[in-house]
This record gives sequence, C-alpha cells and structure tokens, in this order.
Amino acid sequence: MKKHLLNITSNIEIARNIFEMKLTGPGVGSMTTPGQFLHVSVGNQSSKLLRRPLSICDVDQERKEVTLLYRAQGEGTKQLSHKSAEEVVDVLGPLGNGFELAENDHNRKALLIGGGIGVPPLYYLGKHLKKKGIEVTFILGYQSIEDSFYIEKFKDFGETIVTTVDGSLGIKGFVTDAMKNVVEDEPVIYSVGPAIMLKAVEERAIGLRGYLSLEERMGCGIGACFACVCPTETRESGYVKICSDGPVFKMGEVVL
Amino acid sequence: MKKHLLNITSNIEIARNIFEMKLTGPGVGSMTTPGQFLHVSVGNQSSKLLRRPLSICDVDQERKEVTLLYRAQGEGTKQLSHKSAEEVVDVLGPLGNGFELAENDHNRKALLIGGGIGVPPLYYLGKHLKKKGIEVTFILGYQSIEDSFYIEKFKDFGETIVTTVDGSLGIKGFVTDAMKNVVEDEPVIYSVGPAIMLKAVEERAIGLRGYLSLEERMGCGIGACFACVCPTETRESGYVKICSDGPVFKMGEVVL
Amino acid sequence: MSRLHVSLPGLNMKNPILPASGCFGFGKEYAKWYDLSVLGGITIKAATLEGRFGNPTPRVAETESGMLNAIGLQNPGVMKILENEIPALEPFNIPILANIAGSTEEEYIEVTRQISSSPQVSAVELNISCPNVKEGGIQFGTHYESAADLTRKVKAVSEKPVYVKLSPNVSNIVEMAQAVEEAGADGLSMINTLVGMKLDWRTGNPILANKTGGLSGPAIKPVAIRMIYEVSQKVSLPIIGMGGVSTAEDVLEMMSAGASAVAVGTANFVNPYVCPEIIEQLPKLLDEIGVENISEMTGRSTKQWKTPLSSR
Amino acid sequence: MSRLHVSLPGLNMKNPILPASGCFGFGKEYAKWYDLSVLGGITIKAATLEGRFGNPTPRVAETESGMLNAIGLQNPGVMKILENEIPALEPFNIPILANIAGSTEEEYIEVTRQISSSPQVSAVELNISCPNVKEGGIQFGTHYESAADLTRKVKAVSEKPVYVKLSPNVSNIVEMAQAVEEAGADGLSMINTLVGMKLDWRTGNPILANKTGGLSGPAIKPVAIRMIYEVSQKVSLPIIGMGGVSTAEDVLEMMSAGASAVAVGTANFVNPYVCPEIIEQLPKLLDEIGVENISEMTGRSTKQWKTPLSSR
Ligand SMILES: Cc1cc2nc3c(=O)[nH]c(=O)nc-3n(C[C@H](O)[C@H](O)[C@H](O)COP(=O)(O)OP(=O)(O)OC[C@H]3O[C@@H](n4cnc5c(N)ncnc54)[C@H](O)[C@@H]3O)c2cc1C
Ligand SMILES: Cc1cc2nc3c(=O)[nH]c(=O)nc-3n(C[C@H](O)[C@H](O)[C@H](O)COP(=O)(O)OP(=O)(O)OC[C@H]3O[C@@H](n4cnc5c(N)ncnc54)[C@H](O)[C@@H]3O)c2cc1C
Ligand SMILES: Cc1cc2nc3c(=O)[nH]c(=O)nc-3n(C[C@H](O)[C@H](O)[C@H](O)COP(=O)(O)O)c2cc1C
Ligand SMILES: Cc1cc2nc3c(=O)[nH]c(=O)nc-3n(C[C@H](O)[C@H](O)[C@H](O)COP(=O)(O)O)c2cc1C
Ligand code: FES
Ligand code: FES
Repeated sequence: MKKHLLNITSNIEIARNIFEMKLTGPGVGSMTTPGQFLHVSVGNQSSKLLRRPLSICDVDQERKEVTLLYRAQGEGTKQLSHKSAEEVVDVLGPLGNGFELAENDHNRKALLIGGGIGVPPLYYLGKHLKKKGIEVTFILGYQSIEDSFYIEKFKDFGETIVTTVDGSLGIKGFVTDAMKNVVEDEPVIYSVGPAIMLKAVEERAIGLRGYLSLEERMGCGIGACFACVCPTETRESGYVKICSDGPVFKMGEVVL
Repeated sequence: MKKHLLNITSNIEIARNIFEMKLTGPGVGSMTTPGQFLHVSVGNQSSKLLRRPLSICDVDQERKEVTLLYRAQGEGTKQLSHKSAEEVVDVLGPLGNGFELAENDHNRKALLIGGGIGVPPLYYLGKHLKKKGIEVTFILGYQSIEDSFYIEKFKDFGETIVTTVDGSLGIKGFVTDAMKNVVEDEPVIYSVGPAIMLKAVEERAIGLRGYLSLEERMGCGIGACFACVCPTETRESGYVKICSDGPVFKMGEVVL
Repeated sequence: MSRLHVSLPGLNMKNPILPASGCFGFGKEYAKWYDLSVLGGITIKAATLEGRFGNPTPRVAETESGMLNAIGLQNPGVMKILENEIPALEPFNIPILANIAGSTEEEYIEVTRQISSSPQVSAVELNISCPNVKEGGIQFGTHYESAADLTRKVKAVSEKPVYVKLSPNVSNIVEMAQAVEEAGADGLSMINTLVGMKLDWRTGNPILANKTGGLSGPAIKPVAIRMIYEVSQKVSLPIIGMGGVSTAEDVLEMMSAGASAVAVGTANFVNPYVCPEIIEQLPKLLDEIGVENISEMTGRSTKQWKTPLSSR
Repeated sequence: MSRLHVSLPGLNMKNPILPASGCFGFGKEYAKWYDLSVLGGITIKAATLEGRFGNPTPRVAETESGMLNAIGLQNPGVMKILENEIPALEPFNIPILANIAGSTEEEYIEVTRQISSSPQVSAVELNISCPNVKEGGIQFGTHYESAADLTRKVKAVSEKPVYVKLSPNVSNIVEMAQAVEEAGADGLSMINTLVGMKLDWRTGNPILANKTGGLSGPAIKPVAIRMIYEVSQKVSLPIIGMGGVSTAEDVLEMMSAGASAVAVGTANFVNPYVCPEIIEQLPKLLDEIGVENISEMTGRSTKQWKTPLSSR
C-alpha cells in the first residue's frame, strides 16, 4: 500500500457544492478497481488532522489521471475545494476492497443504485461492467436538480433513471421508488449511499445477489484503529472493518 | 486601528532564509511612521494561531506597497515564506509607536544600529531621516556574509558600516565593535535588535540621546494581554507594554 | 426583546457573547477597534488587592491550535481598577463581570468587597483556577472543600452575584461544581486553562520564563464542551462557557452542551473583531436551523433525552 | 551500539520510537506499509480477558489539531491475541509492549498472567486510564490507592516488567505517579487521552455514539510535556512519553521533558510512515545540536539546573 503525492489538474464546481477534482501522478497506475477509495489529506500544516475517504469516480490510465467527486460540506472538504490546479494532494490508496465484477454474470443485468454523494463510484463501476458486456441500469438519487451531476455521462454506460426528493428532476422520491420489478428482472445489485438507503434497497431486493458499499467515520483508513466497524452475523469475529474488509460487502453480510 | 487584507505582490528569498515580502492594498495608506510594525497572520484555517510581529521595512505610498523583511526560522515564518504573489495576507496595523524623528535635530547626526533581523526597520527610518536632511550612518550587524541583505540599498541614505560575527564581510565582530568615537560625535542613536545587543549599545552610548526598539513574544499585539511587558523605572506603573507603549523607547527608559 | 437576549444572575445581556478575562484587558484597547456597546458584556482582567507585576517574560508560547500563557495576574490592584479602568467602560453601558484573584482567603474577600460595591460592576467572577502564579488561587481550584469555603465567604460579602470560575485540571469537575453550588455560588464560569508546557527542542529549555503556562484556544474546546456537558446535568447553576470558542458555530455548540452565555478568549488575539463578527453571525445560524431565540439552545444536547444522561 | 539506542526495563530498543497502543492495531496492517523491524518496539492494542466488540459507531471525531476516539477497547480477547496476533510479529524481532485493560482487578491480573508469560512479550502496559468504557479501568486511573493496589497485584503475577499508563484527567499527576512507583511499577507510560466531546452545532447531538471520547493528537502535547516534566522530577521510573508527537522535533522535546522513549499514536493516521520517517530524521537533529547519543536527551530540561525545579 502506498502514499502518493498527486498533482491537481483541475478542481471545479460541477453542481451546488459538488466538486470534480482530477489528479495525476504515477500512483494512479494502481487504481484499477471500482469501489476502492482514496484517503485524502485536506491540508498541509493544518489543524485538520484526519484524512477524508473519497471514492474513486473514474480513472484514465493513459493520462494517469484519477477523478474524485466530492461534496464540500464540512471544513475539510471545503478546504479541499479551495485548492487549485498544480497544487499537490497527499493521498493513501487505493484502499479497501472494491466491487466484485461478476465475472460469471456476463449474460445478466446489473442495477447500480446510488444516493447523493454515493453516486461517484458507480461511474467507474458502470464503465467496467459495460466493458464486460453487462447490461447496466443506473438509479441515481439526488436532493434536487441543483444537486444533480454527471447524469449525461452515466448515460454512456446504460439507462439512467433519476430521482429527486423534491421532484425537480426525474421521479419525485427516493431511489427505492424507482426500483420497480427488480426482483423479476433479477439483476445483480450494486448500491452506494447512506446506511438508511442501503437498508431500503436491501429490503426491496430480497432474494437477489448484490453488493453494498458502506460509509463510516474513519481514523486510519487501513484497518488499524477499529473506528469503522460494522456488526456482521456471517463472520466469526462478529464485525467487519469498513475501511479494510469493505467498503463493499455482499448484500446480507453486514447488519445495517 | 485596523485589520487589513493585503495582496502579495512578491515574496522572494534575498539572503539565506531572509525573505522580502511586498504587499499592497488601501490599508498601506496609514503606514507612515518608521518603527511601527504589522501583526501578521501566517495562515488561514491553520494550527498557527498567533500573529507574528514584523517591522515595516519600507513603504511606497504611490504604489500603496509596504515591504517586510523576515527570517524564515520557525514554523510560522516558514509558512509565510511559502505564500506566493496574489495570495492574501491578513495584517493588523500599523501598530505601536515608531521612532521620534528628532525634528529639532536637523543639524545633528544620526547613528542607526541594527543587528540581524533588527535591520529592516532602519531602512524606512534612514529614508525619513535623510529626507529631513540629517546625516545618517548605519552600522549593520550580521552573522556572516550569507545572512547579509540590503547593504547596497542602505548606502543610498548614508554611510553603511557592516559587521559580521565570522568576519566574512566588513568588520569581524559585533555592531558595538564598530561604534568608535560615538560619544564624541554626539549622534542621536537609533537601535533595533536583540535585548543583549541593545544593552551593549546603550553602554557604549552613555550620555547620548537615543531610541531603542525592543522585541518580545506577543499575544494580542495591541496592549490587551500583558504578554509583552518590560520593566521601567521611569513610569508610575513600573512597566511598559512593548506592543502598544513601544516597541520604540527612549534610551534609559526600560530596564533591559 | 432581541432573539439573542440572555439573562443570567446579575447579567442582563443583549447577546450571549462576552470577552473572557485576561484576553481583553480592561476593554479600552479593543475600544479602539470597535464600539464595545455591541457586546453582551465584558469580563475584565483579574483584580488583586495590591498591584502585581506578574511573571518574567516570555509569557506566551504558541502550540498547535492553542497557546500557553503565564501572565501571572499582572494588574494595577483593585483600587486603581475602580478609579481608572471601570469608569472608562461607562459609555458602553454593558454588564461588567469583574474577575477576582488572590493568594489568601482574606485577599479574595477584600477584593470582592471593594469591587462588588461599584455600581458599575454587575457580577464577580471568582478566579480560583489561575495556574500561573504560586499563589494564584489554584490551591482553591483543585481542592473541593477549600473552593466551597472560599465561595461561602466571598458570597457573604459580595453585593453582586458570584460566578465561580472552575479549573479543568481536576479529576472530577462535577464534584467541584456541586461543592461550589452548595456553597451558594450564583453561577459557574468554565473552563480556565489546562496546565501545559513547551520546550525548545534545541536547548531543552522551556519557552515560558515561568516554565509552565495555561493552555487555551481551539485545542481545548473538546475538554470544555465535555465538562460543561457533564456539569450542566448535575448542577442547576447557569454556566458561562469558554475554552477555544472562535466562531458562531462554536458558540452554539457550547450552548448546546449547557452554557447560558459564552466567553471568547484567545480568539481575540487572532482576530480583534471576533466578538462583533460572531454576534452578527448568530442570527443567521439560528435561521439556518430554525430556532427563534438563542436561549433555547442552552442544554439542547441533554434536553433531547427524557432522562439526564451521564456521559460515561 | 547505535546512537539512537535506548534501554528501559524489559525494552531494549534500537531507537526510542514505538507506536502507541490502539493506534497501530496489532501491527499487521502497518506491516503492509513498511518493514516493522525498523521500529524501536511496538505497543499492541489493549487486551481484555474475553473478546469485546467495543462501542457503537461513530467512534471518531475530528477536533482542532486533534481527534476524539471512543473505540471502547474492541479486541479479540487475550487468548486469540496470544494465538494469532503476537506470533505474527515474530519476524520483526522487536520488543513488544502488551497493553492490558479490564473491568475488575481479577481481569487485569488474569490477562497479565497470560500475556506476560508469552516469551515474545517484553513488558506489559497497564491501561488504567481508558476513558471510553464504563468499566475500562478509569476508576483505577483517577484514584491513587486503587491504582497502587492494582499495580501491586499485577506486579505479583507478571513475568515481565510492568509499565503503568497514567490518565491525564487527574488533579495531581505527580501523586498518582508516586503511588504506582511505590507499588512497584517498573515504568510509566504517559499520557493517555484527555476526556473530550464534540457536538454537531446544528442538532446539538454528540458526534460520537459514546458521547464523550478521548482527545489525542498535537492539541494535547503541551499537557503531556508538562506532566512528563513534573513527574520525571519526582519519580525515578523511566517514562514512555506520548501525546501529540508527530515529528522528530517533538520526540526530542518530549525526551528533554523527561521521557526515555516516545510512543506515537494519532500521527500514524495522518501519515502511516510517520514512525520510520521520525527515526530517519533523529540522527540529523542530533547532529544539528551536537549531541552524540539520544539517551543524553532524557531530562535535559531539568538536568540543566542543579536542583530539581518544581514548575509552579
Ligand atoms: C468509503 C467512503 C467513500 C466515500 N466517498 C465519497 C465520495 O466519493 N464523495 C464524497 O463527497 N464523499 C464520500 N464519502 C463521504 C466523505 O468521506 C465525507 O463526506 C467527508 O469525509 C466529510 O468531510 P468534511 O470535511 O466535509 O466534514 P467534517 O465534518 O469536517 O469531517 C470531520 C470528520 O468526520 C468525517 N466524516 C464526516 N462526514 C462523514 C461521512 N459522511 N462519511 C465518512 N466520514 C465522515 C471526516 O472524514 C472527518 O474525519 C465517502 C465515505 C466513505 C467512508
Ligand atoms: C516589534 C517587533 C518587530 C519585529 N520585526 C521583525 C522583522 O522585521 N523581521 C523579522 O524577521 N523578525 C521581526 N521580529 C521578530 C519576529 O516577530 C519573530 O522572528 C517571529 O515572530 C518568529 O516567528 P516564527 O514563526 O519564525 O517562530 P515560531 O517559533 O514558530 O514562533 C512561535 C511564537 O513565538 C513568537 N516568537 C518567536 N520568536 C520571536 C521573536 N524573536 N520575537 C517575537 N516573537 C517571537 C512568534 O511570534 C510566535 O508567536 C520582530 C519582533 C517584534 C516584537
Ligand atoms: C493571555 C491570557 C490571560 C488570561 N488571564 C486570565 C485572568 O486574569 N483571569 C481568569 O480568570 N482567566 C484568565 N485567562 C483564561 C481565560 O479567561 C479563559 O478561561 C481561557 O483562556 C479559555 O478560553 P479561550 O480558549 O477562549 O482563551 C487568561 C487567558 C489568556 C490566554
Ligand atoms: C484510536 C485510538 C485508540 C486507542 N486505544 C488505546 C488502547 O487500547 N489502550 C491504551 O492504553 N491507549 C489507547 N489509546 C491512547 C494512545 O495510546 C495514546 O496514549 C494517546 O492517543 C496519546 O497519544 P497521541 O496523541 O500520539 O495519539 C488510543 C488512542 C487512539 C487515538
Ligand atoms: S478507519 Fe481505522 S480501522 Fe477502519
Ligand atoms: S502583546 Fe498583548 S499586551 Fe503586548
């Protein structure tokens, strides 16, 4: 595992408080698996000590460029949003285990469900699945039209259904309101978002195979501090660490 | 009194670890008195809370530009040295009482003695004194030739004698080693540097009129926290505050 | 009445913000920066019976997100404060909280007697927690019975409500708070500084001439929040909260923990305008979370549960 | 022998740097980042008798120049640690300091008995100062007699030297240190975390599910330095110093205050390579100040005066 100093190539606001940061450097070479994350330092010499976990949203291996999408909400991500091109960002990663790419499922469908800032990793995942010839459908949930992003780009990889809480774009409601006929369709589910959303997705997808990516506040990001545990009934230890055993888990594996 | 946001126009290393920072903004208009200082914030959102007192080294009122010279030695000044043109610096000031400009002494001589990072304010002072027609001599003390700066510029205003501790430039020794015949010459003394140097200067200049600029670690910089006091025998309170009663005091006024 | 209004014993404040003792002199220095009448109140620097020169310099050192000070209670003595300093605050017409220190019970009592009789003084703050002078009251600050005893005696002579300023350098802040509550205190101020130290790694020498000093600033805010949270559930006295507050968000956090008013110390050195800026910001934050009156914020963190929570 | 070599009871260290307990798991995670054999030693995560799941999440929160944690002593229990974790460290051939926690005297004693009998364990560290679990030993950590009592009983069964890890949340750290010295401790570890708390200003809710947590990181370094400075003058036990150390300069500062070795905690999260980077940097700093052996640094701040200095 490695610490990398990456150079910002761009860092722009693409929706309300949502930033797209592109970073380049030799370290990008190892970032090949969708669902992994980078543990990002938000400032040098700063009073913000802890790194921020941010999912890999896309990687361009030719240009050695990785894309992160993040919401500038707290102090740390706001600090990150003030960085400009040429500045250096210190990241650990890629960390964690990404999505299993369903090697044997090439004639099956995949349903990728993301809420809010859970949307970014689905982009890189969709790219990979499409390359494997899998039929991909996205359900992307946002607060409102102002918070939505990347919708046109997702359409490159498959049908893209949008929900907004206020109805300003797509279906009014939550991602689960767009999950019609899922069980009959028998897609493999891939979902990223807040625990409450993942729980709802899991309930709607009973009997299906699927993967969920979890979020938790982290210390080390590498499995050493036990900050990010989640109970599980399937492992002997009784818990998993989201940073190192996850963030992606099989549906049903963790107790949400 | 005011807080100003000034824009850096340049910030360059002019000698070993010595930086010249030029700042511009409407706030510069009030910076008219040599010997005053700015209380400079070294970083935003940072873990370095306290401001750094830095003397006004020069002011160009036409361009609304103030010059600071500082040694990047501790964490804060190092942080300052990494700032680049266009960045903004938050300063309080001008603070403190500057040098009395010896209005009635126009036919007398002035001897300006500075050690190390005490040299900068003498530049602006020398400029003012020369403009008043006073004959100015400088004694500038440095550690060694690599640490010396601004010597050619000082020569514009008067004779400039240099001492270095290691003898690599000018007279080998301390500033006091260059203070020959001072008492007979009867100049007005203006001196800035560490307390130990000021004490030595004072001893060599017994009977002369003069002004000393003191240094001390500061909290508020404006007279409210009592961090920067110095004992005095001439005032009823028994002490002075360097930030607000000084940093310039009459020779003999404070107990060094 | 304004939505920022708060009312504590002796302190009728148009907003909950006041500068902390020792960080604002006697007010006149900051009066050159802004009109002090915008403040909810002002805490003035510690008064002792006779004038004190304080500790040798250096008296301050910087630490990560904090600072150490060892001023040593320098002040001109209670008489001069009453003659020269307090009258100068009259034009601003804001409550004055007078901080009191001493080496002996007798000194505390006499200073209280004198200063509390000034019609301009609204309340007194008993500083039993200055870590920076051998006889700065810290012996009272870490010993529950002495603290209670002193509180009782000071209360007996004070013409104004008495706030006891607690030291965080204790094993059990709740017991301390309960002891002074029982002794008749009208309110609590918390927290004073944590005892800390910084050495020059090159020489091994302490930066402060006094060697140790009091740690203040954002670094200590989590300790302050925790102590206010714990104490506010076990005593019924109003609390003036302090320790690392530098933004309006910090003020609401501290009030949520249990403070009724909030003092700002070290942050004044970072930004002399911090108090008026916070006061201006507060209504915007209240709007953001849909709260009408700031006084509703006090103790939100514990009010949300039906039974008081002990934190461990 | 290397100029970085230091020797403490049970701990023969090629340099004074070891990770702090709880901040480095059982080593294997960081072994993926670098070769642990460069370390002076390793402190492993607290062991209890049975496995514990710990507290609910969120378990960490960020504060200014620090962090709060309330992990709650999650660990697989002493038996599994002896079976799975400790043997995995064998290849690195470095001293292992085993951190021990419990709810009762009996638990501490039994864990010590078991873990100290492992030939791989060099010394044990008695964690009587975990602020994050109701029964995490904090009752021993703030009560001098209980601490001394526990130390005595643990010493009686331990096959290895015993370091007692002190809580900073006490009125008088010196008395605590003296009590455990008298009870037979072989060394001290100090400091554990300060109890702190953070609330979400919008909701008033604590960030941590456990509400309060332990404050660590650079914010607390001044408190650690002060306590080590005070204690080292009054006890003759070697001290493993910790609290906010993140640079080689910090290590020399802490040794100057009185530490014989230095543990690095939170800084590992900021930079996983921090320990090896510090170790590489140390000889350069020693050169800069003209010191040959790092062991000469211990207690410089007080050695320079002929008579021991008390700091207040
Ligand atoms: C595996 C993983 C992948 C993620 N991917 C993305 C992504 O691609 N884009 C994105 O915008 N966000 C992502 N998040 C959430 C993101 O980490 C948080 O929004 C961010 O850390 C908040 O930092 P802040 O400075 O805005 O907030 P602050 O409140 O200043 O943060 C304080 C501390 O709390 C932690 N924290 C606060 N909120 C969260 C949260 N929701 N989840 C985890 N830690 C939190 C911070 O990391 C920091 O340690 C991801 C989280 C995880 C666990
Ligand atoms: C009135 C006045 C004018 C000054 N003018 C200049 C100048 O023009 N150029 C220049 O290079 N230096 C000047 N100094 C000294 C300058 O303030 C310090 O060198 C600087 O503050 C050190 O900061 P740092 O970040 O390098 O050190 P750090 O060690 O990181 O500083 C930590 C804290 O200690 C204080 N401190 C450390 N050393 C000193 C010192 N020697 N004097 C005062 N405070 C100190 C800092 O301000 C800060 O609060 C002046 C000092 C005073 C009092
Ligand atoms: C320079 C300085 C001087 C102080 N002097 C006093 C004092 O005289 N009396 C007192 O009760 N507290 C004094 N304090 C403590 C503050 O009032 C306050 O309790 C503490 O600094 C924590 O708040 P802060 O983090 O906002 O600074 C002083 C603090 C500082 C930094
Ligand atoms: C996440 C975390 C877990 C910790 N777990 C333990 C523990 O199990 N046992 C213990 O004695 N100390 C534990 N500590 C305290 C550290 O060992 C150390 O004493 C403290 O964090 C101060 O050092 P630091 O500022 O370098 O982190 C823990 C600290 C952190 C941050
Ligand atoms: S964040 Fe440390 S174990 Fe997951
Ligand atoms: S620095 Fe505060 S009084 Fe001078």
